[in-house]
Amino acid sequence: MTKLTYFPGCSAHGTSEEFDSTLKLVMKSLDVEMEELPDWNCCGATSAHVMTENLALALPLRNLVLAEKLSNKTMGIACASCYSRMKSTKVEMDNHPELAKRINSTIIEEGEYQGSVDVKSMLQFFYEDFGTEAIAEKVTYPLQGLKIACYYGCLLTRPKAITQFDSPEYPMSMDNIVESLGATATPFDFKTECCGASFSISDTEIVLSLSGTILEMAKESGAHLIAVACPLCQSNLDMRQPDIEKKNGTKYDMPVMYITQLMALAFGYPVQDLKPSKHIVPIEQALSHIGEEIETPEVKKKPKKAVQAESEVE
Amino acid sequence: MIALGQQIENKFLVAVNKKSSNNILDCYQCGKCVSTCPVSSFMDFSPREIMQMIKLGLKEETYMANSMWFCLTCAACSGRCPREIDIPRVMESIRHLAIAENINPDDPRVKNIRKFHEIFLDMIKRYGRNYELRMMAEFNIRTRNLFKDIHLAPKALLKGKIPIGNEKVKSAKAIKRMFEIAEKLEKTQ
Amino acid sequence: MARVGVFVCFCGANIADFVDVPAVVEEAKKIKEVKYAIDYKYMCSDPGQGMIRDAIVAHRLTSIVVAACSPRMHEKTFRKALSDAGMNPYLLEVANIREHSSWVHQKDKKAATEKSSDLIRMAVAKSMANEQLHEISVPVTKRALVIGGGIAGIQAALDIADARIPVVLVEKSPSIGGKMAQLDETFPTLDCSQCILTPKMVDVASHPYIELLPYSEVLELDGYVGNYKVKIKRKASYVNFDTCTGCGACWQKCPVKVPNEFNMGIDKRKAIYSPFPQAVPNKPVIDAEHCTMLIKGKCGICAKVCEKGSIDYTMQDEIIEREIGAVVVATGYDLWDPKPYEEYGVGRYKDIITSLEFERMVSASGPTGGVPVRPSDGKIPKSVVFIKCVGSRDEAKGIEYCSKICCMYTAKHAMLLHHKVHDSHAYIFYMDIRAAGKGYEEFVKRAQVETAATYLRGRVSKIYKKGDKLMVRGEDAQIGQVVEVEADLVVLATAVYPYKDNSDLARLLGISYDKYGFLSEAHPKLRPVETAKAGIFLAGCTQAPKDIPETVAQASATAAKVCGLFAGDTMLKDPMVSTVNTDYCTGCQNCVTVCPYQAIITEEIPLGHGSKEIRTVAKINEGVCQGCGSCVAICRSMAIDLAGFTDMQIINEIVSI
Amino acid sequence: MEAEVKEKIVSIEKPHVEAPPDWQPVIMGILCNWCSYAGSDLTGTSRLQYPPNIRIIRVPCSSRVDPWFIIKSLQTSADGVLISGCHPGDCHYISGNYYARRRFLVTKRLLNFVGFHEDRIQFSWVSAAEGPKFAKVVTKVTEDIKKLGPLHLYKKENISQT
Repeated sequence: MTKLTYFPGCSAHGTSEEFDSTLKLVMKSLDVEMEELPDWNCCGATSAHVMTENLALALPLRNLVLAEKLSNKTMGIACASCYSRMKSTKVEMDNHPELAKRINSTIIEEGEYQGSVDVKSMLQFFYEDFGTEAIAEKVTYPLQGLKIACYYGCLLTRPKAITQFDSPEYPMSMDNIVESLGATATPFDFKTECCGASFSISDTEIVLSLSGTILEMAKESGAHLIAVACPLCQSNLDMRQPDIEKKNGTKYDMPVMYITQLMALAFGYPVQDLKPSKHIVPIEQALSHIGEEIETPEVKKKPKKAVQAESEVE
Repeated sequence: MIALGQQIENKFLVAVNKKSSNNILDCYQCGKCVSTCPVSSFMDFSPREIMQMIKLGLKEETYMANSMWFCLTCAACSGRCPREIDIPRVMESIRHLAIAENINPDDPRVKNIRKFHEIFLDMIKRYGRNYELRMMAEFNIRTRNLFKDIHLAPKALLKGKIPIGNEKVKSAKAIKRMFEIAEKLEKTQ
Repeated sequence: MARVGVFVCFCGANIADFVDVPAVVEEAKKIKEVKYAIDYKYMCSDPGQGMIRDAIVAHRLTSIVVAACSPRMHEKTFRKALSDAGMNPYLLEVANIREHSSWVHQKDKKAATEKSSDLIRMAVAKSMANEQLHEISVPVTKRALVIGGGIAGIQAALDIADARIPVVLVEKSPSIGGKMAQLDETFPTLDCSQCILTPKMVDVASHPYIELLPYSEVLELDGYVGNYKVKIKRKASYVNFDTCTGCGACWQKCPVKVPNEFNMGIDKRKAIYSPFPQAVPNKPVIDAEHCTMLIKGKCGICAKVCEKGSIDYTMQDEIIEREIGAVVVATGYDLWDPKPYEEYGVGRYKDIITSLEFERMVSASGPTGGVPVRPSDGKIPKSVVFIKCVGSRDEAKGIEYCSKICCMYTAKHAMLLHHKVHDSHAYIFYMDIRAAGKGYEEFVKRAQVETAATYLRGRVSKIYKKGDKLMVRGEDAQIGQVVEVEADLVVLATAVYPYKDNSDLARLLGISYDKYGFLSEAHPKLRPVETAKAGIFLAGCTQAPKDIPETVAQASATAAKVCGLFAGDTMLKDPMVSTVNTDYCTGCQNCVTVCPYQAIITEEIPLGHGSKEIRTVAKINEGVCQGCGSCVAICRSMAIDLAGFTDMQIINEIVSI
Repeated sequence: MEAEVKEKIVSIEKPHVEAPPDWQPVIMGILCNWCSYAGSDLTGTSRLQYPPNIRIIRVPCSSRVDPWFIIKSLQTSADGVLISGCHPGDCHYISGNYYARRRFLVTKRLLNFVGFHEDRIQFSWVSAAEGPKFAKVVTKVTEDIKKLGPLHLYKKENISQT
C-alpha cells in the first residue's frame, strides 16, 4: 500500500467537492492511503503573489513544513493552483538558501524547512507513480465510445522549469490516462490555454471570452466532454458555461468532468458516486455515449519488422 | 511625444531587472508573448510594449498601465519567449514596485481586481483558508455591485457548489503572526 | 668569443628627436661584448643595410643588434641583410627603440635615452644566446582531399584540379550535388539551380585531375601539413560502377519502395536507386537497409534484369588509402529539426512543412511536378503562411545565431508560389528582413511588390487546426495587434544547422568546432578559410550558414590556399619550433596535453645507451609545431626549449638590466 | 609563531633601504607577439605617452611565460612584472592564453603567499587594436609599483644581509 500526504486545498471542501470525493474513491481502488495534511492553510493563490512577495512564499511554506512532519515522501495536491504555488515555493526554497532563511523566519514555530517532501499534482501522481498500464488494470467498466477533450490548463505543466512534468505546450499524460480507461482522447489544441483563472470573480468578462474559446475548440475536436484536473478550470468552464453560451449565442452542452470522476466510473463505481448533481451542465447525456462503436475502424497494423514500417513491397 | 536623452541612467530598468532577476535588455520585440497572452487584448500595453517602456525608462507610464494587473501568471509567454525572459515574473515585479510606491492605474477594473485580492488575503489572514461564498459576497459588497452573479447563486447553492459553513485553520494565530512578520519583511527589503 | 655589432637608427627625426642617439651609441660601446656600434639616419634604407653588411665582414661580427623600429616592422629586412653578408639571419636581434621608447616618451628625453640603452642592453644579452637557425623544409604531397560534394566541394575541387593538382573528392551519398541540387530556383536572379549546377557536376566526373569517390566516407587522417595520409571507406554499393551503364532497368523493376530522401520523403524511391535523374555518377546503389535480397536473401530481380551483370550482392565495404597534402572540408549543412516547436503542432499536422520540402514541391523535377500541394489531402494551397526564424535567433528552443539565408529564400518562395499558383497569397511572419548582399534588397522589394505578399512583423506563437485549415496566430507588431491567418499550408524556414556528425569529423581531422558543430576558422576575419591546423581549409556551410555566392567564393579561396601551399616541391617553415632534449624528458606528457596542434607525440627510446629496456619521451613534429611555447613553460624537467625564444635568451634579457 | 612568520613575510615589502628621492621603478613587461606586443606598437604609432619604466620582452605567446621569468625578474632587475596576452578566445595559438592565465594565477598566489604584494605581478589582456589600453595599463602598473617602493629584500645582493 502506498501512502500519500493529501493536500485538498480550499476548493475541495467547497466548489470541487466531487473532485475530492471521487479522488478518494480512485485512491481506494489504487490501494493508496491518503493522509490529509493536518491543519493545512490556504496556499494564497493567486492573491498572495499578486500583492506581496513574502506571503506568496510563506503561505505555501507553512504547508510544506507541516508535511515534513509526516512520514510520507510525497504530498499529492488536488488543486492545480495550490500545486503550482507549492511547487514554485519548493523550487525557490531549494535553490535560494538566503531567501529560504528569510521566508522561514515567518513561521518559526512550525519549524525549519528541510526540503524532504516531494510535491506532485494528482495527475502527475497517477501518471508517474502508477502509469497507464496499472490504471488500465483496474478498469472494470471501459469508457469505450466516449470522446474526451483533455484540458490541462496553465499550471499543471507550466512553467516547465518548475513543474518538470510533461510538455508545457501539448501534454499527453491525461490523454494517455483517458485512453487507458477505454475512452478516446480527441486532438485538442487548446489543452493548455488559460481559462481566465482567478478573474472568475473580479473580471468575469475575461473568463467568458477565454473559456468560450476553449469550449468551442473542444466541441470542434469532436469531444463529448472535457476532462480536467483543476477545480478553477472546472468551475470556469462548467459554472460559467450558460453565461458563455448566452454571450456567444451558441449551445455547447459540454460537460466538464474531473479526471478522477472518469477514473472512478471506469473503476466500477456507480454514476451516482460521481455526484452528477453538482454539475451545472448535466453529464448524463455525454456518458450515454459509452459503449458506442468507435467510428473510425482504423486497425493499427503492428509492423513485424522495422524494415517494413518504413518501406513497402509491391 | 516622449522626450528622451535627458536622463542617461535608466534607474527603472535597473530596478525591474534586479527585482525580477531578469534582463529586460534581452527582449528583441518579436511579439511572440503578445499573441500568446490570453489577456493581451485587455491590456493598455501589451507585454512587448511594457518591455520597451521599461527599456525607455517610462516608469510612470508603466505603473499607470493596467497590464501587470491583468497578467494571469499562466506562464504561456515565458515558455515561448525565445530570449527566455520570465515575463510573468517581470509583470509581478513591476506590480510589486507599483504597490510599494502606491501608484494605482485609473482603470476601474484594476480597482476591482485589487479589491478582490485584498479581500482574499484578508480572508486568509482571518481564517487561514478561503471561503468562496463569503468571498463573493464580500467582493460584491465592497465593489458596490450587490447583484453580480446573483443569477448563479441559487443554482450553485442548490447544487452545493458553494458551501456556506466556515472551517478555520486550528492555529489561526500562526497565520496571523506570519502575516505580521511578512509585512515587516516587506518594509525592510 | 662573441663579437656583437650594434646599429642604432635615427629613423629620420622619429627617434633622434626624442632619444640622444649618439649617447646611446656610446653607452652601447661600453658593453663588453659589443665590438662595434654606429648610428645612421635610416638603417632600413639600402645604404643602412649596406653598413650592416660591410661591418659584419670588416669586424668579424658574430651577432647583430639593430636598434630601430618594431621587429614586427623590419625584422625580415634586416635578417635578409645578414643573409646577404653570409651570416645566419637568426643571429639578428632588434631593439624596439621607436614604438617602445622615442614615440611614447616624447616629454622625457633623458628617460627615453636611458630606456633605449636598456633595450639595447637586453637585445645584446639575448643575442648572446642566439643560435644559427635554418628554415625547415617540409616535402609536399601535391594532392588535395575535398570532403563533401555539394557546391562548395565541387567548386573547390574544380578550381584545384584546373591548376593541374590532383584532387580526391569524397562524397557520402551516391551522387554529388548536395543541397543545391535540391533547390528549384536561386535568389536573387531566379536562375534554375539545376541548370547552373549540373554542368559543374559533369565537369567533376570528367575532369582528368579529379578522382571522384561517391558513397564514401573519411575514416582517418594521419600526418601533418603537406604530408597527410587519409583512409577512406568506400561503402558497398552492390553495383559494379565500371560495367553499369546507368540504364535504369534495375530501379524500374525493384519492388521495394522507400521514402525518397532527395525529395524530403514526399515520394518514394526504390531500394536500388540513383537519387535523382541528373545524378553524377549516374549509377545506382543498393540501399542495404531495405533491399529484401540483402536482408532475407529473397528477390534478386535487379540482378536478373541487369544485362551487364553489374549487380553484386556479395560486395563488401572497401577501405582505401590516399596520400595527400591538404584537405578542404565542405560538408555543408542540415536543416534544424523543428520538433521543439510544439506550439506550432510540428509533427501533428501534415500541412506544416519545412522550406526544403516546399523547395522540392515547387521544383519542376520534383515529386509534385512543380506545384505545391497540401500533404494531407493533395489540394493546391491558396493561402500559404511562411514563418521565418524557426529555430534561428531562438535561444530557448533553437539556436542563437541568424541562419542568414532564410530571409532571402522566403522572399523567393513567395515569388515561386505566386508563379506556380496564381490565385494564391503568401503571408510572411518575420522579425527583421536581412537582405544584405548584391541585389538582395532589390529582390525582396520585387517579391513584396510583385506578389503582394503580406509581411507581418512578429513571431508566430501558435498554430492550431480548425476544420481542414491551420490557424496561424501571431502579433503584427507594426499595428500592435494580434492577427490570425487561416492557412492551407504552413512553411517553416527552419534554421541552418551542421550535420550531427560534423563534430565527429572535426575530431577525426583534429580541428576545432563550435558548440553547434560548425567547424572553426583560424581567425574570424583574417583567416576565414583556414583552420588552426595547417593544411586544412573550410568551404561553405560547414563553417557557418552561407548562401551560394558566398559558398562559391569561399570554395575558390580554399583552392587558392591549396595551390599556394603546393607552389613549391617543399614548404619552408619558420625555424622557431620546439625541440625536446630526451636526456631530460621524463615522459610525463604534460606537453602533449597543452599542445594546441597535436604536434607532440610520444616515442619510445632505450632506457640507456644500448639498453634493452625502453622509456617514453615526447617527440615534436616540427612540421606541425607553430612555435607558441606552451610546452616549454609546462615542462617540469626543462627538457623542451623553443628556438628563437629559448629560456636562456629570455633570462639573459631579464638579468641584463 | 604565526605572527612571527607573518612579520617575516610582510617584511619583504618593507623598504630596508630608503628609496632615493629620484628612484624610478623598473617594470618587466612580457608581451605576447600577436596581440599585446602589436598593441604596444600601436601605442607608439599613436604617440600615446606612458611612464618610461617598463622594459618589454617579446614572447610568441603568453603561454610561453615560465613562472621562472617572473621570479627571476623580481629577483634581479625588476620591481614589478606585467604579463599581457591576447583576450580570452582570441589567442593566436588557439588556447595558449588560458594556460597562461591559470599559470599566472598560481604564480601570483605563491608569490603573494611568500610576502610579495599582489600588485607587483599583474596580468592584462591587450589586443593588437588596443593601443590606448596598453598605455593605460602601463601607467597604472607603474603607479602601483611606485606606491609600493623599491623591492630590495629579495634582491640577490641584499639576501645575505637579512
